[in-house]
Amino acid sequence: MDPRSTDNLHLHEQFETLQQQEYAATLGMWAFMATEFLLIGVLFVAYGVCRMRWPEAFRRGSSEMHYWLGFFETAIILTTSFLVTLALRAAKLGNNRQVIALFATTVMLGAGFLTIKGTEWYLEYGEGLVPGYFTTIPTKEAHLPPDQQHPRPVQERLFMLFYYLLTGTHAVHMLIGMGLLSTMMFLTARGKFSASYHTPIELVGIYWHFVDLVWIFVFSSVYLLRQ
Amino acid sequence: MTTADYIPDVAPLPAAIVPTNYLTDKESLLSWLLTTDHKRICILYTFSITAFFVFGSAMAFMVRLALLTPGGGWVTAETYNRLFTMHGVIMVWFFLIPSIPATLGNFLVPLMIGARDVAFPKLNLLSWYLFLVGGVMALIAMVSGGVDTGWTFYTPLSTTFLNSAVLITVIGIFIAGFGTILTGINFIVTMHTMRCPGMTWFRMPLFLWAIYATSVIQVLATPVLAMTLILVGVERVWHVGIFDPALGGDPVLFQHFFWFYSHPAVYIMVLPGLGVIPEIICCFARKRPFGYKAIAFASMAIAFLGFCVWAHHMFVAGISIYAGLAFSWLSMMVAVPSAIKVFSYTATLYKGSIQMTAPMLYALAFIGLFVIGGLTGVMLATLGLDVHIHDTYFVVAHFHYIMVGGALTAYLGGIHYWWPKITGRLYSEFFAKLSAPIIFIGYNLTFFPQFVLGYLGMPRRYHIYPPDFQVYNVLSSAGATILGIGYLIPFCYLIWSLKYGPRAGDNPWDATGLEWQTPSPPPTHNFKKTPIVTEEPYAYYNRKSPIGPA
Amino acid sequence: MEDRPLIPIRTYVLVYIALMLLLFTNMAMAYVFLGRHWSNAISVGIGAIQFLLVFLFFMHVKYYRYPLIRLFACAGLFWIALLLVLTLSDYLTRNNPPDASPRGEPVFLKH
Amino acid sequence: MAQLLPFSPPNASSVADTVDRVFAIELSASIFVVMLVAGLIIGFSIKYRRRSAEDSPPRLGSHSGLEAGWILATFILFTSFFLLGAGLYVRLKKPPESAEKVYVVGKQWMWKIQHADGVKEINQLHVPVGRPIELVMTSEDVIHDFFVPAFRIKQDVIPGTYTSEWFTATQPGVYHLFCSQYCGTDHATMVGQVIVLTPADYQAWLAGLGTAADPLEDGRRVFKSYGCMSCHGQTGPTLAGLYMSRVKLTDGSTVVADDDYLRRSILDPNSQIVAGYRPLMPSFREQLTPEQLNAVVEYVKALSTAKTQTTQPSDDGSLPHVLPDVPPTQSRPQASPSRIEVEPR
Repeated sequence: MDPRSTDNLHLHEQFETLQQQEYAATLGMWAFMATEFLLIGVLFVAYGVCRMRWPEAFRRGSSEMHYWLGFFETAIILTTSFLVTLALRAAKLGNNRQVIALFATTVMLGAGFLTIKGTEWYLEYGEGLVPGYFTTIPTKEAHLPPDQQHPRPVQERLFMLFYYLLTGTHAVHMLIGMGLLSTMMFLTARGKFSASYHTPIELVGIYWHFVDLVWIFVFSSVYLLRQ
Repeated sequence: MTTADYIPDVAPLPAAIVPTNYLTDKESLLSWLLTTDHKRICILYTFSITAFFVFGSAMAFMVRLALLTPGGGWVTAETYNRLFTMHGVIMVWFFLIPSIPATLGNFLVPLMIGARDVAFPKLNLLSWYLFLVGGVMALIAMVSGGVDTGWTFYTPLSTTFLNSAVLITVIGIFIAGFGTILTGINFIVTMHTMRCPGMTWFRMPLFLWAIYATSVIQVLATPVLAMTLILVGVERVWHVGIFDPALGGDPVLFQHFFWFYSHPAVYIMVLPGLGVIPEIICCFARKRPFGYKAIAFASMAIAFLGFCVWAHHMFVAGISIYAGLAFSWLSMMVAVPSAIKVFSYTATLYKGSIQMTAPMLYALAFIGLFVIGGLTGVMLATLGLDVHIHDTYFVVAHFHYIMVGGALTAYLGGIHYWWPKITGRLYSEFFAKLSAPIIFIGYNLTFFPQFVLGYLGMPRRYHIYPPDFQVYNVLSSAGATILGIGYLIPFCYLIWSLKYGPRAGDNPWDATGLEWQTPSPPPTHNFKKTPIVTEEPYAYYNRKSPIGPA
Repeated sequence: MEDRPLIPIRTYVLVYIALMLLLFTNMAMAYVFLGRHWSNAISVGIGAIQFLLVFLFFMHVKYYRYPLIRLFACAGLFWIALLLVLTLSDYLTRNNPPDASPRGEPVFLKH
Repeated sequence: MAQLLPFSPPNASSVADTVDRVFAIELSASIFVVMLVAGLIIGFSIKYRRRSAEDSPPRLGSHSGLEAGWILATFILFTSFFLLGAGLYVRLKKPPESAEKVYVVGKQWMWKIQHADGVKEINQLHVPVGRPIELVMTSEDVIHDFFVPAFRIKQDVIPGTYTSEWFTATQPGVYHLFCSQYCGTDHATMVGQVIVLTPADYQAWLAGLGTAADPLEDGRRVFKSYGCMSCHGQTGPTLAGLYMSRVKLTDGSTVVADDDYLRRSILDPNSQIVAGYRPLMPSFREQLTPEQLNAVVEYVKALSTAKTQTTQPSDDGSLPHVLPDVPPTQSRPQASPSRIEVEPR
């Protein structure tokens, strides 16, 4: 009996069995994760090399971070990672309602994370920390005549550039993650997944955990290296 | 040379009842543009990279014309810089990197492992569209002012001191990079999960080992290029300084990241070529490859060691002595697997029954030229010598020997070898055997004088040069014209064979390998019944040696 | 879904608590002055432990039945390490004169 | 024939012969391997050409002895190539102590060269035969590359940092100077000449330059215009006898006040503050061009080696014009005696 006919409609025509398709999907996702790790990894290597070249200026940059806001963000993102893991377990057991609930809270917490991130960026803009076009004069000296202002040294602007690159890339990946979670919620609500077939949920879970991993290193290497 | 007219095993079927195949299944334009059939995606890729190859070689020819005279009056400095930059960008990212993996690889990987299609067919189509969007953006950049940073985009030149269309090119290559990543992921997962029963790893053809190693490099190197080019884009737009020394950055850091991608990228270009050659040699020498396991593991060794050698591009760029010593030795070590491959291919010919068809001519030419390219690479990796010959025409000659003598010759050999399977037609052996020597002579006349130019000290990317280098430049430009004509001939008779070529049977060369067990051109689902593999690869010992279209 | 078994909730909760505790200690470290190199090492170390916890338990890399998936998972990390180590092999052993614009602390291999 | 079709640039420096020998060894080994492989291919193709359809080649697979043999052979061959090149590279990267410093500044599409004794040249470098010359190079804009094929030397010139290369010319003559790192539109016009003269011609050339311009004139002008003496004359750390002395910094470490120390204190004074002084000195990074910086460094070196009994610097912040004892071609001021007591180790 040709195995293809008995399997349900989820089996794509180029695979023999559902198990082979699921194994291929997981392998493919992890290969893609390797490229994502490398994509963000290059930023961390550049940050590490530049920090090694200018330790003093980068320390001054780190000490200007709002690390309490960072703390709340990290707490939120660790919680969302926990919730997504529970959702994956629920999907494996097949109770879709729990999956939808957990994904919904994750998306809301993610939105919370991004609002805190937005306030942080706004505060830094106010303090004149944004490199490039914007003024690099600390706010407390903004009213002084030009010759008494001394703008931030070039290396601190480089630190702020890395800060914006890392947090900006992370924010973009978080938005993509939240988009994927919402589509998964929508598809689960439509009853597309069951205990025997929920590979897309697995893959979205892997992606969200990747976003969480990136933030862990951003927080501990950019915010907390203050001494 | 009497060309025995070829008597196909089975008389050509009347056109009426020819079984439908992947070309004649659905013929609407939309069926081609939205296809998820790996064979059709191969055809799409073949047309697009041939177009880019024509673009790239036109620019190369203009560069050679400009170098005929020391005064370089034919083009101004700006045009010359834009010409060699676009020649580099187009040839590297839009011809050589996709040339064998995306065309022959796409067509043959599922066929050789007995699968119906690649693991992610939709992603396969997406990778072609990403490649196309990237290519179009590069052409837009060329039209809107061109890029004159060299294909290496060295900073701070590319970020602060040039106002050419660098940003569009950078984004174009970024997008095309993701196309390469998707192809890489596709092949890795396909080869791991979709091999037919009996097809163990050591029963796979050596072409698949090479494609697997290439895919590993594609997946693990391209993201680093993507982020590095994004950083260049960020620096151009917001004038911030990771690589700009005036703003605290370090230009050598860019070179580290760029070459971390670009050296493995040159192995993306040559490894598939190293995979095509054993297929052709074993078929036309009717023998098993000498040291199958050695060749297979050499491919993987090249893939890994290729990531540890990049700083041999930077020996004079101000890196420390210790880093220079470390990278020089590692570069020597990456040459050892290539040497193993060359000796194994040569040893395969021993006691064989060699038939000199066109693919065999290209394969043997490949071995000779690849040895010269490899050994000059070892000279460049020698620290003391590199100080003198770095960034001169010696380097230009070295990498053209590997890319044009190696990758392009293997690509032509592969196209000729699998042409009957892809199109179901036989090309004309006479013209094929006529064009191969012309290409070989024109090629050597173009690039061998450049070795001498390099040792004489003529730097790269010069539109005017001191008169005492002129003799070699004129020789090289003469060779370029012969090479240009040489490349036109296959272009003509292959297209001609599409309509007037005799019909090829399932296995015109009587070769082993699953791809020869389906009708050619194969049906859309490759195999009527999933094949079972029982014998080892290249089992030519229990087959006759047909005269075939000698 | 045989490529990894079902894991009890208890494990997940334990890992979550461990992550939060590590976060608090990381924050506390900001107030303890241990000298630059020590405090940097500790905070990045805590980050690495959190990274491993999430990577091994939440992403189930520890529980996958097929070793190939684990290999793919670690490939990306290994390659970043390769890039970092070989790039630093140049920066840490560079001893040409500090550049015109200041380079901060001298490189540790000063001749 | 050699003149009509030269195969290698003239050997004009002490390392040129070694580089050519290494190249000859590797070239001959490569020719041997290429001939071997090509010969085998052609030989096998003729000897084992297909004679009839009935040929059935033997079931040869592999021969591990042969494989191990050529793996080992290539490994040993390539490692010996590595050792050949490594010694030469280290020698190329370590300038001899007695090398005379020449400051080179690469600017988009020209070379500005300044000798230690103040002689300035554009796109030309006059050097005496037989004396080791160390080129201390930086760039004002993009990465260039100082390449003299006849001396077999090449070194990238990177903006924002100093790179150096050295040579000892052995053959008088005029040799090409190229920029071999692509640096923009007129990269090809950034060429020049290195003119190697016998010592007598070199002196004649130096004399022929008209009044030997006071080598420190630039340095003094910049020194005065920025009023360095206003601090270094009274409250700031004194400059007399500073060059090559050991200076104790606020963070307890002690550094030798060599060229790099002087350059760094001018550009980023806060990174190394002399013990017992407050960080008052502003950074001159934006104000000084590389030539001015080199000139000031030379002037401070001349200041610190002037006789200790020089009169108190005049109030306008510049030392009296009379500095007879600094002959223009003095190669390198001797290290002045250590100024502070040796620290207990």
